[in-house]
Amino acid sequence: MTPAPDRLLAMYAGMLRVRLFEERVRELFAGGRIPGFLHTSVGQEAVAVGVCAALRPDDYVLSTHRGHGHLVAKGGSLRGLMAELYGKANGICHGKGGTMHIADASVGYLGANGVLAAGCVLAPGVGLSIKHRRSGQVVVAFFGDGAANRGPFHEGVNLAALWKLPVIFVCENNRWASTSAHALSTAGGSIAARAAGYGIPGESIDGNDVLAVWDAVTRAAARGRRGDGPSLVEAHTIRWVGHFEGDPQAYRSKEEVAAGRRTDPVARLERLLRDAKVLDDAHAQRVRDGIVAEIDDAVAHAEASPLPEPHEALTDLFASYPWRD
Amino acid sequence: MTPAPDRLLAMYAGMLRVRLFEERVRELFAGGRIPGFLHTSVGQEAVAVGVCAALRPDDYVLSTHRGHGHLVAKGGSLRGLMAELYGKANGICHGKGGTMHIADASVGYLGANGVLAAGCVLAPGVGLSIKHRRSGQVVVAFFGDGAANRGPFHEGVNLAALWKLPVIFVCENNRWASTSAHALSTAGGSIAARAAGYGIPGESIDGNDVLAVWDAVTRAAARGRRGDGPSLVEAHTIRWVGHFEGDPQAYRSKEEVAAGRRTDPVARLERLLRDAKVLDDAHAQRVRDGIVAEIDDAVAHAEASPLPEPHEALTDLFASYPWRD
Amino acid sequence: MDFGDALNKALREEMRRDPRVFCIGEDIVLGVPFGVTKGLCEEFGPERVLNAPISEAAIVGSAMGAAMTGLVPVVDMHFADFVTCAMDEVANQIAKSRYMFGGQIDCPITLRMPYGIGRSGGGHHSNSVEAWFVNIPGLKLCIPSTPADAYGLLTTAIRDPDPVLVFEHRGLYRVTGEVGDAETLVPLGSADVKRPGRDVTVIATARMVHESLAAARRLAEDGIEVEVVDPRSLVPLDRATLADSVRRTHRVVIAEEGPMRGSTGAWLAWVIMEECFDDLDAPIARVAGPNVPIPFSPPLEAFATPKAEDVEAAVRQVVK
Amino acid sequence: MDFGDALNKALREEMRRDPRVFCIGEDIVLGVPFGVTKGLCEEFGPERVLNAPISEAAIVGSAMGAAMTGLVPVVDMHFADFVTCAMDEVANQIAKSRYMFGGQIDCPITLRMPYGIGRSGGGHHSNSVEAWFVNIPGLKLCIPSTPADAYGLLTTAIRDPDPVLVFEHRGLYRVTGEVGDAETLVPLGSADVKRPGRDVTVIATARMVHESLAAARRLAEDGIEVEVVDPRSLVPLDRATLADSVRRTHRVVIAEEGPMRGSTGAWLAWVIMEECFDDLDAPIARVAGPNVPIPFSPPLEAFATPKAEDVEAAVRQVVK
Ligand SMILES: Cc1ncc(C[n+]2csc(CCOP(=O)(O)OP(=O)(O)O)c2C)c(N)n1
Ligand SMILES: Cc1ncc(C[n+]2csc(CCOP(=O)(O)OP(=O)(O)O)c2C)c(N)n1
Ligand SMILES: [Mg+2]
Ligand SMILES: [Mg+2]
Repeated sequence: MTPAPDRLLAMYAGMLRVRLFEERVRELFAGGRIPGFLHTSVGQEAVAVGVCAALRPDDYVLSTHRGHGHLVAKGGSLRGLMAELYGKANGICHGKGGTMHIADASVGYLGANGVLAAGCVLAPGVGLSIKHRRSGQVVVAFFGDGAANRGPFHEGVNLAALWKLPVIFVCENNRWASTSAHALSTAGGSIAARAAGYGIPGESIDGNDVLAVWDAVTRAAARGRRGDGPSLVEAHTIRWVGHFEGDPQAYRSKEEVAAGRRTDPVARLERLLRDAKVLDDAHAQRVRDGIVAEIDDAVAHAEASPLPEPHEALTDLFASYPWRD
Repeated sequence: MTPAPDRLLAMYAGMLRVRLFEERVRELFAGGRIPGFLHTSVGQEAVAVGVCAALRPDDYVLSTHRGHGHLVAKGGSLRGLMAELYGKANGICHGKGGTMHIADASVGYLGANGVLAAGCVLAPGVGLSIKHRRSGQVVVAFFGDGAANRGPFHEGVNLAALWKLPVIFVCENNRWASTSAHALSTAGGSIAARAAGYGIPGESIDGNDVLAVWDAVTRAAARGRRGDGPSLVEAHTIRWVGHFEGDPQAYRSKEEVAAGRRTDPVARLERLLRDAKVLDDAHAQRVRDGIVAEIDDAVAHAEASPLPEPHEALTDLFASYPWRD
Repeated sequence: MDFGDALNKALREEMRRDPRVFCIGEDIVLGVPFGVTKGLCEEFGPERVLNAPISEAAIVGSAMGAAMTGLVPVVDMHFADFVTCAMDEVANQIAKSRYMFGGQIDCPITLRMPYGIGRSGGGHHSNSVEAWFVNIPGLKLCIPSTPADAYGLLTTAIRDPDPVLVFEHRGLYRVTGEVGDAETLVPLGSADVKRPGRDVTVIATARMVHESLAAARRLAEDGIEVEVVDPRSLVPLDRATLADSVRRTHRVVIAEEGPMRGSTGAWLAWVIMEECFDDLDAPIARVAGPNVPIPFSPPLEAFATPKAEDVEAAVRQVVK
Repeated sequence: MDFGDALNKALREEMRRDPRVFCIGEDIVLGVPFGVTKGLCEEFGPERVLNAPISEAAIVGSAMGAAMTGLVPVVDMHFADFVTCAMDEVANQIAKSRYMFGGQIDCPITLRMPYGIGRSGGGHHSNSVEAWFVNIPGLKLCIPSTPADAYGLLTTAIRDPDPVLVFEHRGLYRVTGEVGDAETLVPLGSADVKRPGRDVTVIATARMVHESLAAARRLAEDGIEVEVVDPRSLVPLDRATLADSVRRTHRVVIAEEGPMRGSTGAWLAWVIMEECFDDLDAPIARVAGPNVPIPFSPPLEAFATPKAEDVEAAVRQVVK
């Protein structure tokens, strides 16, 4: 199945938005404007966008330490996100979360996570509440190839499969977990293959092909909404940049990244759209200009926003507040 | 492959020893002689004995909350074990461990465990030390069908497979985890099938057939000693008794247990031995009498032994001792 | 009504009152091993009384996922000892999410934590771990000693919009007492004077409340009047009631079951120091377990179990 | 030599001395993120410097399996925050096995715990969790503040036949100082007076030792002489050195980075009360973090970070 041209264009714009956003964030970090331990998703845009394009606006996403792209793709406000990355008072989390712990409930983005694979066990519970409300939603749990080796992956997949919960486990396999190669972390080599042990579909796909991602997740979402239970999608992709900003990347060759760049998911869809005459130079420029303007606006907003007052560190802990302790 | 008659006889005696030991323990518990939360392995003898018969004396075993049978089968002293179950000062753990936390280092029995699946992550480390010492040993990690749903199963199997460690993961699938049926806990239904996801052999066997267990573990041990890595063996068996002593077993039918008893692994091997003329009435009686005498001796020893002095609660915590804290 | 039944009553009433409330845990349909959840599945069905596989991380984690999206889970930890198997979910996820997310998402979870020494449970089924959670910002924590408090606190915990851990001493499940018919809630942060007395304040939790009351009865025979104060919730803590008592008695004993070192008792001693340093006529005395795991054998286990006579001895020391 | 290099030196020397010693953890071959294990793989090979998958339970658990059967593992927890993912292995397995097994099996494990606030790490990469482990019998725990202590304590920890947790504040890795050439071990249970003074005793750990020294310098200008005592190991604790100082100064401030409630500082306050109640001329003051997770934004993070000025204010309060 191929989506209609306008949806393809939306995916193209979506990937470009993630790409340009992350590149701007990298610059801002390098320029000392953004604090924290920063992990960006440059090169992995097709996964974030392919997944979110296959979801309804009210579907949920549980994200990772490398989560900006997921939030941008899910439709989160760039202003809220950028201000949060800056640690500003009007960031979406009032500056308390930052890059690794951001959430945007308004678009169903239930949180980045500084603990790997944490989302894998939260997801079945989101599935339970979806079932309870009979809302027909689904929830996506993103996790990396490295994170797949943690216990919560096993417990979460088993529980979701057992109770036929509407969960889509999406592994972003970018071949590396920080300095550790996928092949040296994952016995058997395939994460998708582990699905069989739980009696659920497990698919290994080209995560640099946004249509392949969209297709797999569309089917997984339909399955979830039908009440047939979870799916596991392993999307192979490449992280173009360091594990974190500042990573000297001594563990991998320059050629690997160069090869990765040749599979650029944004350029790939752009070629397809141009070949199909859906996109031309002028149109592409308009799309890009629009996105750049959005990002400029988000940056200007973040720059202009105040930092939180120090004592605001004491708010937001509990819903029933205040009390002395 | 079938073992020689003397080995078959040893397995027969081994299973009978476990059976009679556990039945005596149940009586003693009912009579108030043994304290604690007691889980016995009546009906599951073929797994303990089949596994241990395939091991060398210096191989290691990591056990579970239902571990008496494993220790008896591994050759642990009945006196030390029984005195420990009584909580006596000369129990193998000086009364500190008891039924769920007993160990006997002298026979490589590295501990029962009150935490389910805990052994699954200890095992790879034992494998590491075996590899370091080039000793050619293997280590068995026992765990139940219920425990297989915990994260450490996943992490331990992955690590052992990745590093080709000499570990044998033995799942005692007795269909129940306390009140919870296997089918309602384990997505996909098969624990053995999960091995494929890690690229290691996973075998589902009749755990009431001591020879099938022996055979599977003999092959797994050979594989481990060769340096080819771990194996997973799922042994299907039946727990004849309650989950713990005192369990009213409201969750299962009397017929299920009755059917289980018809697959009695001890009677089954006895029949085979009798058919092969390796065992006759007189011989069988001698074997039984010998075991009963051993158990009587262990009970007499335990009964006669002193309880620990209360303040001995303060010893054994650290190797470098004492210090005020 | 016994303590276990009081908890069952709280669960049943809250599940009737609010369809979002559900229970999840191991063996809870039959209510094994302590009977607290017995009969709930018959009334509310298996969709609201979820027997989970042995997957503590997924049980606690999925409770959080459900809580973040509109449900109100009550988790049965089976034994509090096994919270170790879901420690990240409690300490890093449940405790922190509302704060890190700037208050966007509530996390109304109740974690029922059956804990404590008894009947030779041994090293993996006997521990007092509440001190760890007192040290984790973002969690509320209560610890009832009577059926009425068990009922009142569990009800409050379930209705609270934040995560609350309820420590239920497993030696108390069969203790009986009055439980009001109407909703007799016990708010978090309200200590209770279980026995008034003018000479010494004994601050005690859970089982140690009963041991302290027994000690108080014996001491009364010698004319020593002990006031037994039960904080009932540790987070938030009712400092005012504790301090008020100490300002009257000027002498303090703190009694808990967990190990002496780095425990809640040590922290409560600090709180008393902070509130009432100048009111103290004698050093605070503490009753707690020795710094060892809980041993199996009855005489060893008894040695590791703080009892009425330990409280009595401590009181005699502070009034000397 | 800096703190990180001192730790590296200890690891290197112990691995040379004892072929049973090995390191295990995530990304330790390249020594990411703090560089402590850098270069070890080049010298000792990948069989003794094990880059593990992201499997904290299996990393810590397998360290224990190896320790039980003859090896001497040193685990790199990456960030102490993630010990939550191996909590059962630490709290129920490593801490308890020797005791439960009646002393049959030793467990010589070192857990290196990089911890602490800094550089907007946020809620999952900044926590002080040492209080939990002080409360778990069966674990030893040390917490160096200088390169020399880091070297001396880590060496001692590796040689110790019991499990030892070494809390390494990640803000200290680039702090420099003298490290003896020969083996200058620091025994567990020996506190160190980092600065002598007659007026107030400040008991501080890790980064707070440096903050306290800075405060002491400022206070000296006003004629207030602060004695800074670093316990260096929390279990065992050198009560004698702490008490000795307090008996001279009669005034105490306890400074730590973790949250105020139920922390090691609260427990240390209790210890001082127990040892020196009658020597105290003023209530003990405490400096610690507020009871919230660690926020991301720099001004919020700074607010949550106890600093020299907080120590200074606390000292001024107790000398008032
Ligand atoms: C439980 C846990 N362990 C370790 C870390 C430290 N850490 C952060 S990212 C990372 C690598 C993650 O690899 P992967 O899951 O493949 O995701 P990627 O970074 O490649 O997107 C590690 C080890 C962590 N955050 N959480
Ligand atoms: C981590 C953990 N969770 C829960 C328990 C409580 N518990 C003890 S035995 C048991 C059932 C175990 O089932 P299984 O693994 O199949 O072993 P079996 O009892 O059938 O031998 C449970 C839930 C425990 N001991 N440890
Ligand atoms: Mg990766
Ligand atoms: Mg079972």
